[in-house]
Amino acid sequence: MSVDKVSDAIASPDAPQPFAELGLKQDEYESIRKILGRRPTSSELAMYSVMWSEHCSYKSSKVHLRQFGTKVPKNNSMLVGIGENAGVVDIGDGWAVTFKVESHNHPSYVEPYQGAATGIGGIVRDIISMGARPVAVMDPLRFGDPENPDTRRVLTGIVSGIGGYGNCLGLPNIGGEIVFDSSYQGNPLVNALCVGTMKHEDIHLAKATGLGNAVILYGARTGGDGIGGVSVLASETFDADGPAKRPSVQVGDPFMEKLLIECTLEVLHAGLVEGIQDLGGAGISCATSELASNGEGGMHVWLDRVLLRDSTLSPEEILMSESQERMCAVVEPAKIDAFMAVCKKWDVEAVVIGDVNNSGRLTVEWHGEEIVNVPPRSVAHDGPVYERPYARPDWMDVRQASGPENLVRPSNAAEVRQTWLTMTGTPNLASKGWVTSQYDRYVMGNTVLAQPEDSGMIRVDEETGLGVAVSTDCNARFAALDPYLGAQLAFAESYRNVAVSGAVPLAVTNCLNFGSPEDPAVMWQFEQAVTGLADACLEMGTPVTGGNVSFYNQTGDVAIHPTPVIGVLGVIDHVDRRTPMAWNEDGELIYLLGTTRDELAGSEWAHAIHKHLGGMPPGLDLAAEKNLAEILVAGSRDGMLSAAHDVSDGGIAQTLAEMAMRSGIGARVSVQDGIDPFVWLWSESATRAVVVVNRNVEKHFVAMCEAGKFPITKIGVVDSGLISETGGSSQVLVIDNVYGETISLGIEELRSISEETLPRLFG
Amino acid sequence: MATVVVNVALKPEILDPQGRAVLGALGRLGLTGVADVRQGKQFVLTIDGEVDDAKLAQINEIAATLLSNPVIEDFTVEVRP
Amino acid sequence: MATVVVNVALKPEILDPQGRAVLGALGRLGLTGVADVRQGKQFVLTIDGEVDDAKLAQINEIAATLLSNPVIEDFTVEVRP
Amino acid sequence: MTPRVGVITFPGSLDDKDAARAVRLAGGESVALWHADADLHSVDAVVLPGGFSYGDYLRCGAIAKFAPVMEKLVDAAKGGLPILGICNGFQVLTESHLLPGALTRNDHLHFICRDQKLRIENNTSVWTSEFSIGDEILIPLKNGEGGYVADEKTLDQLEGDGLVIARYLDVNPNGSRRDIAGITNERGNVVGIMPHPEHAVEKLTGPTTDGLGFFTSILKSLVNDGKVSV
Ligand SMILES: Nc1ncnc2c1ncn2[C@@H]1O[C@H](COP(=O)(O)OP(=O)(O)O)[C@@H](O)[C@H]1O
Ligand SMILES: [Mg+2]
Repeated sequence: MSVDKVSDAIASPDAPQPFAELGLKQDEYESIRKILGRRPTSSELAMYSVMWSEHCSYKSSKVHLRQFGTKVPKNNSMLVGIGENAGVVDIGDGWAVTFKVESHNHPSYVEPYQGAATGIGGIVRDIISMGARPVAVMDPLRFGDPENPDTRRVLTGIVSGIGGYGNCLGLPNIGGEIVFDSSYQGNPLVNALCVGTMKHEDIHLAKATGLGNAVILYGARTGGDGIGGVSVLASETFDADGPAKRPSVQVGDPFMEKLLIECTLEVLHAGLVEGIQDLGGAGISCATSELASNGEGGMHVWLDRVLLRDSTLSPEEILMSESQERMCAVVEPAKIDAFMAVCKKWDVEAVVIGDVNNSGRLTVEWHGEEIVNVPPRSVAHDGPVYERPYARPDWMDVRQASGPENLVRPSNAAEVRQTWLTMTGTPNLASKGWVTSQYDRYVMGNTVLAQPEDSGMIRVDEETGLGVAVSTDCNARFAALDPYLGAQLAFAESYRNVAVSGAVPLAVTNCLNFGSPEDPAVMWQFEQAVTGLADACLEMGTPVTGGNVSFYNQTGDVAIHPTPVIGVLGVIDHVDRRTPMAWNEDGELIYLLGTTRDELAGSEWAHAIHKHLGGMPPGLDLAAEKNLAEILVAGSRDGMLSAAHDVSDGGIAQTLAEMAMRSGIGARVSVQDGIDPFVWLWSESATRAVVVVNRNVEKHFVAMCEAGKFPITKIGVVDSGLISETGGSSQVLVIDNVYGETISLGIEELRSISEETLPRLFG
Repeated sequence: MATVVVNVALKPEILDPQGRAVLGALGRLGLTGVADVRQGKQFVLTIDGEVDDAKLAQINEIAATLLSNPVIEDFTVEVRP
Repeated sequence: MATVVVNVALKPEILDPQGRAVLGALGRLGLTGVADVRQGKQFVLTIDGEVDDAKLAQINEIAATLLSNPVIEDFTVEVRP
Repeated sequence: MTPRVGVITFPGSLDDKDAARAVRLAGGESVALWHADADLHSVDAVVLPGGFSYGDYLRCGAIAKFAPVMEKLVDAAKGGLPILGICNGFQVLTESHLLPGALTRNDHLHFICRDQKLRIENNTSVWTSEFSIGDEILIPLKNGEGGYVADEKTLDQLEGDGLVIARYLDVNPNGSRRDIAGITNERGNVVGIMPHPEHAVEKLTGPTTDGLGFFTSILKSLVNDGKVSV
């Protein structure tokens, strides 16, 4: 088969082209013809089709995501913002941190192990390409009904894939989420977050500058796997009866990625690199066009020099291949030898595939013939932009009107106790230890907090103790009830989780998982969620530094719950003063910060006990949220808090149970007066935390809260000497004032209920 | 008693990091002229009684769903009497 | 071009947790009468040119030292023309 | 002169920095050794760190044993050089036949990361001399192929000669025969252990500081041997 050259395209302007099969719309194809002044060659068509896919071009989301750029809070810490591979923030002492979350949802349904593994691989390369050393990963996950047999296939594969790749790379897994909801049955969510650290001077950008500089492709060889993979995959919906199309999935090689990390950091630190870009979705098409588009000149590529795993690949396939573990660097000619020597040391293959010129064009040559000649911006940055119609669907009225008020609630002490035991074992609230024990959290020796703590915390500088904390959160049921508020609540929870650990929230990343943007109802959810998040970030002073959009998460025409996963990064000047979640010793006092209202719509209780979803999500007062965070950080800074844990899924009952199980020591707590005990225990009102203080700082702490006009209530005391009324277990959580009675829960009993669920389902 | 051997191998177009690692090691150990190494899995099933057509069909089905993932792997089933 | 297949299996006396897990799953999938399952590895080497005795000896040596661990595993080598 | 403890980095080693940190915290000097460099740079002891050398795709430690530095190390071991293999390092030591037995896939088939209780069973090796027999320690364990196996005769011999240096307590996390977590050779200079003492050297990042004992043991042993002084 002969190659379609630029000269052929000029000579045969009317040759039919399979643009629709490649996912391009008629008008998109026409605009490519207009840009080029001729029909594209087949290689050009391949490039445009992958780069203009939803996944790479953000064509449906762009108009809304602009809000993150227009509503930027005053915040001096942002060094690199949206648009680069990942945002970078200043954390002081010359240190910078980059973090980003990305989705790998569709591939993970088709091939759970490899889909999830390559999800980790992809996000890690984004972080390296900024010049940072990756230091931790997190994995927010969503699965379907835990009792559905397919969930077992999906979950066990995804979890082993994340562990298999991350453990082998040597990155501690410091947190994540595991949520079950049948809306994810045919469409699990695998979001992967990576954090990297670097000195300011090490920040690198994806930019091809410097006339005559070489473009070097290094890492794994290019193969035929994943052709059209991520981008086409991520843009297509699965049929209701399962994955009818089974496009080829990429296989990850974490060992190669580990070599790539070490090799890349070594060439960067040796000053051998002018610009750098990872290869993810859209492979060489993406890397070359983005590098060229961000630079000021042009680029020429000799495509036949690319090292191949399969010699039969056509140039179109090479351009589109999404083979993993590859990177692209722009290097001055005088430094090529030194660059190659570092690659050799790490056993990484590298080859010069192109150079930077001043043509203003991206040209690609194949055995002496020109097969691509395009303006790089038109491929990389000036793709189509859609103003897709959006409208609040009518069913929102019904949904919001059918609140949880009429659901049967426990109304006496015995029922409360039984509800407590049931709730402790629901798949969403149960211990995630069975999963997280498959992840290495110790490697690198800088993990200060990891699961099941509220946020993961990493020591950045061993000398000074400077560190960062990260949390990811999203209650998608809230977003389903009100996407604007739901996104804000997700952000608030993540923000709070960072503050609870003693760190100052600094910056935000997000992974916006939604259904089809072609559905106006989904588009409305998306628009609302983005607006909600942008407004909240503006008010709280934490900029969005990057993120990812994943559309088409639906089975047939049923979309997943809108799931805007929000990651917040915070900084802590000395990790020694981190606040752990569990109380320590007898006599410590337990306080509740915040106000509990009858807010059970979208709660875990409504979901788990009644399979109910309706009403309005909890209200949110962002000023109060900020106030709470300041109290939590000040409490840590002044050494007043021995523990703190936020209140979210499962309410105060779950928070207390988690603290007790983590600590192993009993406590006596009393339900607040003036509120229904059931509501107090299981409502999911926002902006609350349970904190533990020592008697000697009690006055001081309470005074601080009162001065800040933040509601604080003493609710209990840590006590290892309590005795269960039912005998048995040695350490107990005793709850007074439950409809006039006292209940007690053995901590061992709670623990065994909590720890039994996941192994029973998936072990 | 019969023995059924199911061999599962990555499809030829799929990257095989394990085979690649072995290939690299072979070179270092001085075995030259090896063009490629692929690493697969072998399941040896010991079956009570005879393997009739129905049983074989069942084993083929299991090889296609449990023992391999058709998205990335091929398999063969062989009955050894 | 010749193909050499090296099969590596755990020695019979060594516990094979992977085989055991497959055995359990087979039962759940309704395949009855399976007495045992053992999971091994299969290496398929593509060799340029011919495999003469010297080369075969070298491959046997590599199978014994690199591809298998004699403490826990047995292997077989088979040349396919 | 401070004792110099080498830490070998193979491609895919992950806990090399941690091992070096542990050496430093115990008061030694850590020296980075490179797999491709057939030179031990006259260090006084060597740590083979955890990780996935060469991806561990074939068998854990199987490819690493052919690294140029290993040939030197095997000779040095026979000459009495103290060597500690942690996790993947332990696997490299068994693959290299410096220690008997083998490490196999965990019986539950999962990678497992947990805080593991151990009982110290031998304090005559140079890496455990600071412990007392019967000490119970808590250090991280993280592996996918940590099940220690050997034939009955070898196991009996290990027991009979007191060469088991640590045993799992409460939970056997991977199906290891006779709950073996670590062993030593007869001379007591080569020790392999599956759990990670180097991850338990700082209160801030580890469950305890119980792991330090391995590193203080070797430094003390070196000083007592007159190999180095402090
Ligand atoms: N997939 C996962 N990977 C790693 N850690 C996880 C994962 N899922 C949950 N966790 C951890 O388990 C703990 C409890 O999770 P969750 O209840 O969602 O926390 P929170 O409500 O505080 O955000 C957290 O420390 C979280 O990071
Ligand atoms: Mg929390």
